[in-house]
Amino acid sequence: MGRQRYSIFSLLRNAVSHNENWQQAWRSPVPRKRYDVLIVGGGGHGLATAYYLAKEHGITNVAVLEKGWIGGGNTGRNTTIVRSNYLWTEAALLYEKSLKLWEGLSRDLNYNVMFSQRGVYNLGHSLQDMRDIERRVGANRLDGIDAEVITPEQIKAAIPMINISRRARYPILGGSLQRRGGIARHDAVAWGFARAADALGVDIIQQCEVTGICRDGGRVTGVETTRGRIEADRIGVVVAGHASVLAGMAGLRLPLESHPLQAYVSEPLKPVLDTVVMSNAVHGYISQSDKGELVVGAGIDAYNGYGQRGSFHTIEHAMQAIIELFPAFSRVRMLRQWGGIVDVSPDACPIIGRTPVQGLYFNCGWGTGGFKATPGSGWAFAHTIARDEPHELNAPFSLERFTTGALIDEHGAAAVAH
Amino acid sequence: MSDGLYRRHALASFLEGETGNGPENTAADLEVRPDYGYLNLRGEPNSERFMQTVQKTLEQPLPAEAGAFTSGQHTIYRLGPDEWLVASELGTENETAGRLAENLAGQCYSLVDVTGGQIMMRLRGPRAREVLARGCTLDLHPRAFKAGRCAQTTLAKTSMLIALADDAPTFDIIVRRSFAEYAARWLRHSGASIHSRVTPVFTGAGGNPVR
Amino acid sequence: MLLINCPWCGPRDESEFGYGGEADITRPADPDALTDEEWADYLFMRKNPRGLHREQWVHEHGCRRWFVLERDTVTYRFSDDTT
Amino acid sequence: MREAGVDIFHGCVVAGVSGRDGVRSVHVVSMSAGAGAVNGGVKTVHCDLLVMSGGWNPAVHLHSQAGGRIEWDDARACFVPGAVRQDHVSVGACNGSFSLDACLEEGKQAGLEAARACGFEPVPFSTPEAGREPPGAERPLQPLWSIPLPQSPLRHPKQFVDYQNDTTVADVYQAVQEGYRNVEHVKRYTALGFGTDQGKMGNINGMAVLAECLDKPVAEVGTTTFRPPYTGAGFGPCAGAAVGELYDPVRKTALHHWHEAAGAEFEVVGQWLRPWYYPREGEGMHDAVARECLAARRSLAIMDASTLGKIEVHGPDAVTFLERIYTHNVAGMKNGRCNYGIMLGEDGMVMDDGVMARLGDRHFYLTTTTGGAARVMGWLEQWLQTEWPDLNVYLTSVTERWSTIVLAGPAARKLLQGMDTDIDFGRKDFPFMTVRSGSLAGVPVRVFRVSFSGELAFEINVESDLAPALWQQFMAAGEQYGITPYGTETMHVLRAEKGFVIVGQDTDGSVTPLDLGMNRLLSKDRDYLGKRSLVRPDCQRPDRKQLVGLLCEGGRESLPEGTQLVERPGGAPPVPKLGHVTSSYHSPCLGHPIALALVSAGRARKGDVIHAALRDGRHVPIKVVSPVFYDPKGERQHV
Repeated sequence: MGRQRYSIFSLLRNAVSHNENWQQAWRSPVPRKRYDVLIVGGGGHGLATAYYLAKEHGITNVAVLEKGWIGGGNTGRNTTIVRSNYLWTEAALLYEKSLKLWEGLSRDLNYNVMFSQRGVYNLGHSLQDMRDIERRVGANRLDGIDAEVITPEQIKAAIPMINISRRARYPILGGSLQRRGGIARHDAVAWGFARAADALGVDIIQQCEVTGICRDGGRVTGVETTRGRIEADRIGVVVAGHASVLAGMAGLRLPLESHPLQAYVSEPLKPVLDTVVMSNAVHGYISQSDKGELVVGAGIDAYNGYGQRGSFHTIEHAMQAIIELFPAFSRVRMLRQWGGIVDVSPDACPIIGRTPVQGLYFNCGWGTGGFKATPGSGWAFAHTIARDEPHELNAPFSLERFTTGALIDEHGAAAVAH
Repeated sequence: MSDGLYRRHALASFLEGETGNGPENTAADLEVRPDYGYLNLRGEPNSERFMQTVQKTLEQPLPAEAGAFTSGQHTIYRLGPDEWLVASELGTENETAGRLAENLAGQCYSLVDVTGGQIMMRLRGPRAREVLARGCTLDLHPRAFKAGRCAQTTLAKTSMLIALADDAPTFDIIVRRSFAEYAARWLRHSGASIHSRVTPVFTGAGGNPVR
Repeated sequence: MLLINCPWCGPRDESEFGYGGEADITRPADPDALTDEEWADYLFMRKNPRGLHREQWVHEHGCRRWFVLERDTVTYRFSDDTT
Repeated sequence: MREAGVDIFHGCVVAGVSGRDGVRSVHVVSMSAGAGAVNGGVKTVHCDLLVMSGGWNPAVHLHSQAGGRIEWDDARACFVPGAVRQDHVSVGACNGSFSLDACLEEGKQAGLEAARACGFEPVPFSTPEAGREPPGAERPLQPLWSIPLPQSPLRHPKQFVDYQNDTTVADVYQAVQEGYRNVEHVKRYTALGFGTDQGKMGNINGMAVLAECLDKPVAEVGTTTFRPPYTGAGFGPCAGAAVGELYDPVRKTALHHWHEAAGAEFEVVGQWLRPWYYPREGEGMHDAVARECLAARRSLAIMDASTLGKIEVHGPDAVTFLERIYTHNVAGMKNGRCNYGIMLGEDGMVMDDGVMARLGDRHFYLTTTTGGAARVMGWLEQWLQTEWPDLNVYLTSVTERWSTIVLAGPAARKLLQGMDTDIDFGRKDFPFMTVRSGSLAGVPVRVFRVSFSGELAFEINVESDLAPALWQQFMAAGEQYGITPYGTETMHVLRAEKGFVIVGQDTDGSVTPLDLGMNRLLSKDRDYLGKRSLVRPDCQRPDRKQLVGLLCEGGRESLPEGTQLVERPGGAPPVPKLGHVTSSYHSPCLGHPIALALVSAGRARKGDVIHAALRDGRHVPIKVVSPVFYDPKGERQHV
């Protein structure tokens, strides 16, 4: 049966037939005994990896194993911000690859991921913030990434509700703007990749938890799951917060700590904020979803945690920060609040590459910034698995960097003594 | 001190902005206390020699338990297992420190004069607990925090040493000097939010923080 | 919100504490004798378990003492008998 | 009601509504008791309002958010609390107990248990008489998730499930048909339960409809997550008082009122407000800073440096301890000696810097950066307590106890010698990089002869309450030398002229002491924190970014701080970057702009011309030079 394409015509056709003829977006197959490649983790990154394995490398005998339902981890729990304005060239090029993929993603997948390039503002509140912004914007432009330094007045003109008073506790001294940045619909990203991968022959297997990684000598041979043993010579693990747990199954330790990261949304409002605003100094991120909800990202809780919840004072701080930036939002009500688990590496950059176990690949450590990287991460990870060597885009993100000291320190560059 | 030299309280500017001597019938009064001399003392609590020497020199027992203080010529707060804060009348701390140093010679200890590094406020009145509880993470219930107890804890976004002097209740609050204005402002705000005017009043010599 | 039992001050609100990560990581006695891999292991590699975790806390806004507690990283419950 | 003229249709349901702009009529059909199918018999009732009433559902939200399990109860046709994870109990309606006497009894028992758990012995009491209902008085609800019409659900007239997001029974069926079968997928695909009621009206119905569609028991379909809060919570109340001036403490020095009165502009540095510069009538920042700089270089200037972190270290093992933290030779320091010190993270990167003074055999005094004060104190305590508890050392923060007044300029010594003091400020008795204690203008002080400006300078520590008085004495006594207060901007210019770094501005957490050219500060014959990391391959690369000075070729252009540096103009992106400008100022005393930068293999490039890539697309040629622009031999600070 040919794959149904989504279009205005299919919408009309199906409307006439009472929507009774829509096909499943993806199948729910029984897992086979053996695959060429197993992807552990059915989030955006895992599904994207499977899709690009099939599309770019012709490897279609692939299964994605998801312990719950696809997109149910960090893919469905983030604040959906997409940008590529990172300081270090290594990071910037990886995220820029991702942004370029975002720009054609809905068409490529034939699935509307609602990518909206409404711009991302990063605010500066101190002279050092402004030096850092100048440095980052300059680097971005040399890397071929759109970036601008803007004044408080320009910020006010673009975002009328923001408070640029010089008398604020941490007044806004300026900012950077990446116009190509924006937001996307997180669930649709998982579903779109799932549907497109499925169409290319990938098996998406939900409710299938990996409980062990089988090895023979220094090689992987398969996994044990709640649905039985599945064999493969190549296994890509991309399980966001749980990377250390999976690594433990293969006898490895990773330079990661898993922490709760929280977010919340308000009740839906009329359109008041048509861009994304981020502030590191007062620590809050905010945008308005297409449903009208204000989507707010809070800080990371300090302690290790797998509980998908954090402490309320973290939410309080984010509320305070948002009210500092947007006093009018003081009267808005929070409707839902949740937490995800992020695995944070020492340099706040991901780890994408081989491991000491042959045929076992890890893609993890995205910390708080994984969503924006979804297509690029999958693209690079697929390359790494298909060729058994990293693409030049993700070569700097190997595990070896922690031994040589060649960290890509987005952390260090952002917060140090003054 | 030569002519023209004066002390200036950390809250002097803040108090200049305050009017009057405070309202009547308040549910909680806030007094800005005059400065004390403060000594930070560290030493081995299991050393009887150390404990004896200090108590003899100060002519006062050191608080034996965690979170306690003793009153006398000095007020001695126990800050941690091996740390005490000794508050004395301003101007006497030098002499006290000198005596301690002399008597403790040869022992392992640390004595640091931290006068000027913090200020004391006194919050007193039937609703004082409420005023504090809005920003203090400590359990202030009378069952959990009794007269004679002290604790290092937080007040909104700053730290404080809080001591409950009596059941009025009277809370003595010691905050670092650069956070004093924030703390006083916060207490005033907290008082207002329970319809109580918490107006900082200076009770030092002549009601004047600038001497 | 965690209620953390400071061995000196007693149970206090989480916001009074600082978190120090995995406990029992001993600094190598002779770092110069280590290979780069061994040094990286000490510097960066962590157990990060899903379950019981021995971890360091400091009562930052209290007595400033460091101590070790065991906590379940899923339920966030502290084991009772750790010090 | 019948007598009042109200029609009652037993065993009937509404199967449809007609009307264009509003309700005009409803279609009533009869249904058998099992609710399996409608029996037909349509009756049309004309009306303009349709009101619905559903059953009660236990509010299991809090139970669920506390980690408790939720179980489906077939008899009551609702989800009820199951096993708990934390110490909580559900009673009354939220436990699925809808009768008054059950509510009272459960409440009483739970209250008694809670009291006992808190250490109280409750006094016996009786609950009010609820008037026991006869058994079976309230029959369980007969659930009706959707009207079982004969045609396929996708062809039904609209049956709304979520009344806020207009999700219908057909939407749920269509979601399943398209493969969105998990309850969370259905929720997210149809927007079921995303309204402001948080699904309180429609979620259970929606899940039951999904169960019907999947032909599974409701229990197996399960619920979506109950996300807090139970009902909308205002941002404002959550933020509390911490907005505006109470958002974050504003820390002010003991001299703040003086700076304000002097018309200073302030810079936000962490929580602190520091004087940035002191404009006089008609002066802009540039003019004010030029005037302040020249005063320090030519005569006398005064600055409030009280925000520096200050730590006292006491104990017999102080030297051992500090040698493990700092990189320089601590043991070799004589009493009364000061040293510039840096500390590294275990990753070898520069973490903080400051002055270390030895006040006695077992007694040291440290300063930290303004922003690093708390972090450094915490860092020292952590190592002391967790790794080296055997060391006998005590640390005490004295940041707030001491205010620090800097007197800088050729006239500094003359000023101090002219005041009432027992300290010998003479060149011989009080050499550079030493400390003296004594009395000055009648108050006890500690004076450090260190210099962050490159001039003859004294840093006077005085008890904070006395700082305003001493400052005013200096101002009065310094009038004859044209004493000039200066702020952080001038401090930055003066130190940049000397090539002194600011940790956090000229470093960013990825810079080693080798990168800064501080090799001479690194002890070779002992270990210290971070030392091992410095010999990792990446830290030994010859092309690492190193601290250098930059001069604009012939131009008078001041480069914006943060500007990226490249080999030559042009090239396709990504253009290789050599580094960036970390500090950039117009130097009033040299008469031209100067800059500090981190440049790849910078020390080997001295004399080379590279280019600054400005944001407007221009490339400015610049020469790589030594980072020390002024008085390279350091003669002025030694006078």
